[in-house]
Amino acid sequence: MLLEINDISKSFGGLTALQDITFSVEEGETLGVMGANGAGKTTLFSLIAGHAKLSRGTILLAGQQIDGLRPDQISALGVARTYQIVRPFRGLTVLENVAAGALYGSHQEKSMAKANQMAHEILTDVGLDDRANQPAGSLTLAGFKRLELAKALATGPKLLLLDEVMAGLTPNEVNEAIGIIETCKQKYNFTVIVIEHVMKALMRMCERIVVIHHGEMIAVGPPEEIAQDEAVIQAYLGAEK
Amino acid sequence: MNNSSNSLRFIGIGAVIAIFGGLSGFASEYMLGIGFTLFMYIALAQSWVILSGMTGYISLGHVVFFGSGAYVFVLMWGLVPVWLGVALSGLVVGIGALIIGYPVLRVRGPYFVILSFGLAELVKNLVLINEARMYMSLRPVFGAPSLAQLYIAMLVLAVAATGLTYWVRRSRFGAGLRSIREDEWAAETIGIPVARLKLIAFALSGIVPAMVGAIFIMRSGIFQPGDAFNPIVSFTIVTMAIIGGSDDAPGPLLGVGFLVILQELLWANWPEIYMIILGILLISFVLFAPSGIYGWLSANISRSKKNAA
Amino acid sequence: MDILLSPQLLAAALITGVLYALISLGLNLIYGTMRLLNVAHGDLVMIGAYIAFIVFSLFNVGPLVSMFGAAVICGGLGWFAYKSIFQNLLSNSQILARLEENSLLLFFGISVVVQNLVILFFTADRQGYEYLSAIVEIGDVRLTGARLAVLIVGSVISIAAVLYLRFSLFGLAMNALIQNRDASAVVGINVDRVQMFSLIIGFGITGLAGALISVLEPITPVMGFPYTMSAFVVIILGGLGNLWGGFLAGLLLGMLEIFGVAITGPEWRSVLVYGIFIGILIFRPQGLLGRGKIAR
Amino acid sequence: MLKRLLTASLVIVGMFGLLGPAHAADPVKIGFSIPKTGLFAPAGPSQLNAYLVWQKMVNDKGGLDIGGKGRRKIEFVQYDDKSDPAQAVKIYEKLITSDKVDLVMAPWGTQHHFAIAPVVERHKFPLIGNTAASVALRKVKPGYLWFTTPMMPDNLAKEMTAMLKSRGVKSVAIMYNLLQFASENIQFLKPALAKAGITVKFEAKYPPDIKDMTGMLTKIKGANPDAVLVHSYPGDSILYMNQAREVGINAKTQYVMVGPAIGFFRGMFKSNLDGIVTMAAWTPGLKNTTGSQEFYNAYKKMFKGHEPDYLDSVEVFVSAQILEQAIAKVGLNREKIRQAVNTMTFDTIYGKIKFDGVQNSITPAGFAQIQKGKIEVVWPKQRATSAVVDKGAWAK
Repeated sequence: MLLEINDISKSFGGLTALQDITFSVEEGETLGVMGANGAGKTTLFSLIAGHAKLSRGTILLAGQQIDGLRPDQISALGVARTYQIVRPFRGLTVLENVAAGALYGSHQEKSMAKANQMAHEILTDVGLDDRANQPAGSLTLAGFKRLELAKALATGPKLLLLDEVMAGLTPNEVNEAIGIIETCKQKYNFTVIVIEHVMKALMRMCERIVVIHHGEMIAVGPPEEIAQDEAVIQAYLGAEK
Repeated sequence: MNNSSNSLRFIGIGAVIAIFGGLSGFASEYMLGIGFTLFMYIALAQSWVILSGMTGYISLGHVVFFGSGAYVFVLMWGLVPVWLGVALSGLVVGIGALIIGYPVLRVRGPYFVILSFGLAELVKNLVLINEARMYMSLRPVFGAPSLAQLYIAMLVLAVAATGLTYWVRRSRFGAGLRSIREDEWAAETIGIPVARLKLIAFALSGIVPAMVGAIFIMRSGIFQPGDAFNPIVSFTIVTMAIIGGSDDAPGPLLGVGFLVILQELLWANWPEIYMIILGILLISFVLFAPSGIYGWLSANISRSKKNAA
Repeated sequence: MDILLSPQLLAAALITGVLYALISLGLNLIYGTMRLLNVAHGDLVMIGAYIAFIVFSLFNVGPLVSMFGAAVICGGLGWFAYKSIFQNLLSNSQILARLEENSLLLFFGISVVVQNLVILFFTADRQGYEYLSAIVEIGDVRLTGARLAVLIVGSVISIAAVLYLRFSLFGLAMNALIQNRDASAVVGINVDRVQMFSLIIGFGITGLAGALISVLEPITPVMGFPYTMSAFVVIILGGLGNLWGGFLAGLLLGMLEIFGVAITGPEWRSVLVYGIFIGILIFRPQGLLGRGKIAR
Repeated sequence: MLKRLLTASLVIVGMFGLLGPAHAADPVKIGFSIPKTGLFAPAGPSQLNAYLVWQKMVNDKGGLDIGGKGRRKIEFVQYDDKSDPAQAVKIYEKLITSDKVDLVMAPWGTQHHFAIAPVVERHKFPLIGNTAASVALRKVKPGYLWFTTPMMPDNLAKEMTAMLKSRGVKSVAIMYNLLQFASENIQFLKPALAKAGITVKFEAKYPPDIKDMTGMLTKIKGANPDAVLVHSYPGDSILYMNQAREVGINAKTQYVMVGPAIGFFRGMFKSNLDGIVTMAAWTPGLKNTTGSQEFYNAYKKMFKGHEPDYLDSVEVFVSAQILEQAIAKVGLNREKIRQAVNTMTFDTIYGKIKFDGVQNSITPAGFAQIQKGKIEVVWPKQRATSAVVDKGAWAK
């Protein structure tokens, strides 16, 4: 078991954002997380990545408890995360952005030359290498999304948390993005948890899906099952459509 | 960049340093004085860049290191050999920075800017109280080394600080710092230990200014808290670094070189209005070269390269 | 420690606090709406003081009248500064990218020019004049007329300004700008106009404060800098862009300073002021009354 | 005002070369630094103005008497030291090595004197100091520097104690600024008071950026001492003057160290200053002095009716008189000037002055009191132009 989420809860002030969530992720699996806006998906990622403190429960990565660690420590253990609202280092070049991931993260690469080499390779994987020396701030939205992915990949993750990397992309770009993620997954051998609003993508990519509604987990299972699940249809699809 | 041009560059830099060093033998006192000021501000601005240029934590209180170094040094004056005293003042202040750095660096943006200023004022007032208790509000420093020696010492610090900035800018450490500047949260996400890196940068950025402060009071011949912790020094450092532009070693060199030489020309020739001219220049800089001299130069060079191609 | 209960001390604390509040108000407006680090802020205090001094020397008219003139002139300087520099500046993306650094440098340059122009025309010699020096007794409290005037005028102006900016339409627009620059343009606020008026009002109030201060200390070209820094301390404590918070922080700082000094001893005055300032920031990095995160 | 504007405009125009400075035939070039900007800028004019008055007075006589062999006019070479001692060092190096001035005069303030001491010594330029006072100055190697000030903290303490004793003062309250000169005074004052059996009922020190003294003054009022001794600088002196009246400090002896001797200060407080004792040892009518009334008149004429600073301007003029008399005796040879300053007795507006080592060995430290709007020297008695009187109730 790569990741075990044991009965975690999170509240901000008096508001409960997540309650009694329990699930686990197998090594090599691609797990989807779905739920309406404000359901608590991003909070879940923040808890795993260490940006927010748990109110209750534990999180284990490969058997090691990681809740309570700092984000950089969790990253060093092999958890990488992308942001729904991209956070590139705008003042650095595209290459520097990605190399920073390789220098820290779980690689902790000490040599600048090797880090740059790794960064070039990953940029080639995501199709951004021709822009390596441009300032990151000059990219398009699709470019930012790819950069976000490249930065996360460069840290050498065992577990990659993808937060709506496809939101705002055209259908063509979505297809490309799925292709890139799948190729990289093969090549670098990591596990994925993906939050996505683009339903089709989720269905295509994931082996299992977790559904969160108002901070509670209401279903977990393969995509086909989830699509048939009464509670999900009622709570989620029903609410949205 | 191939190897031969690299070694050529090193020979060039070595030659420039050697020429500046050699000047101490025969340049006039006045010229050495200008050189001393030039090196002093190069060392200070380079150190400022390590913290503020790299991490974006703009320090408006860098005089705190300068003044503390001077104070530590003057306390040891006559008790330890001069140059050991200079080194020790750097060490003591560096350790002090490590201690206060952690809480201070939790504060960001404009809050940090004013916090850093307040920190310098706080330390100044503590020193002031301490000195007044001992009735030592003014300590003369008699028997300092000659100007030529101080000039060389300052040259060494300027070279060291420039080298440090150059190295940091190209190191893994620097990559971490610059990521922090761009987005501290995202930097932490990719595994950069932000608190630790900021702390190291803070301490590194304080050591050279402390030693500069120690050497400075041998030049001014006197230690007084009000002079040693003068906020104008902080403002001057920031001004020079920003005018230079960039988070790399050439920026401060350009900014300091330009401003120090300009000031010398101005005050000697137009003593009545040189400050006004200087102020107008600062304003014009923001309006016409907002990325600093280095940024302006690189933009123009790349443009002319494009035109040539 | 019955001295702590003395109404005289309370009055002194209020005067100090009101001065802090009044002087920081303009800076807060300018920082809040435009994110400009105005390190020339104190020089407007200085200009206001010189205006009051000149008017008194030439026409024998006191600062309670000339302060309005100082407000108009300094407001005019604000207008001029906006039209000549900031209007273009705030639409230049290259400058906006490094706005904090660039505005610091810019205002530092302005400060140098202004101070040295004043030195050139008036020399750096200290100036001063006698005005409302008689003691006024109110109950157990005895104040010079001038200090009483500072207390009254200062409170009225700063409270009025805070209320106006809280409830008027213009104030709402300004508040929106302070909260979120991009969004306020989208909802149809004339950002350009609001910025211009912020600068005019901010400069004007500060000039007025300078006229009031002219009877309390030597008037010199370099008198402004300490005010710049204490104004920054106040608005940081109150939370940048939070006018009400700034007002309270000014009063609070005045109280802490006067009563703190009465308890610990005057030598600790500055250690206390900066120590408390740093302490609060370390525990509340967004200021005492600051809201969550700083919008940029 | 208009004249000042005009001068300023002329300066600007002159800068651009439309108006060159007039060159007199072969003048004596004398250089110095002045804090025109920075922290001490407000103190600069007291010094610069006295230099300018001296220059005008001498040049109006046809110039400096050069050892009895004719007269040469004075030309000043002056630079702004930005209130920075290191800049002052650079300026004196430039004056001596690059501007090739004939002589140098003093910069402003104690720390600048310390700073430039090695420069003048290295280049063997004699320099008569002024506006510098600290017992530490006596540690400066004798040779090329002399200090004219009578206001050395230990002497002040002695005279202060004597004055208080003569007035039957049994108890005092002391307040002082943390800066050098003020706190150094206390270092010597406290033992002197103890020796004289005067009790210190209250003591407080405060930082230079103090904003309010109400707390201290309330405590002093409660202690009800015979005398209040405030060792302050102009800014904090104003705080005292305002708030002591508010709180109602009514001691018969109130000493405010720096401020009351400066013109602007008297303009701010007028009749409320009556009875305040301050640090000054000169007044135009001082007996057994040389040139006092002439200096006073020339100053007022040159600066539109403004009075000189009775402390700094006077001391500066004294240093200029000493230099002038030494040159009149031996000419411009700097080594001879040095010997002359070491051995001669000078006639100044302070009276006779002779140096013992680096310090003025004749003029005693003294105090003045504002009496009916005029500054009268009241201590020591043998120099007094008037007797010390009790400070009455505050005027308003």
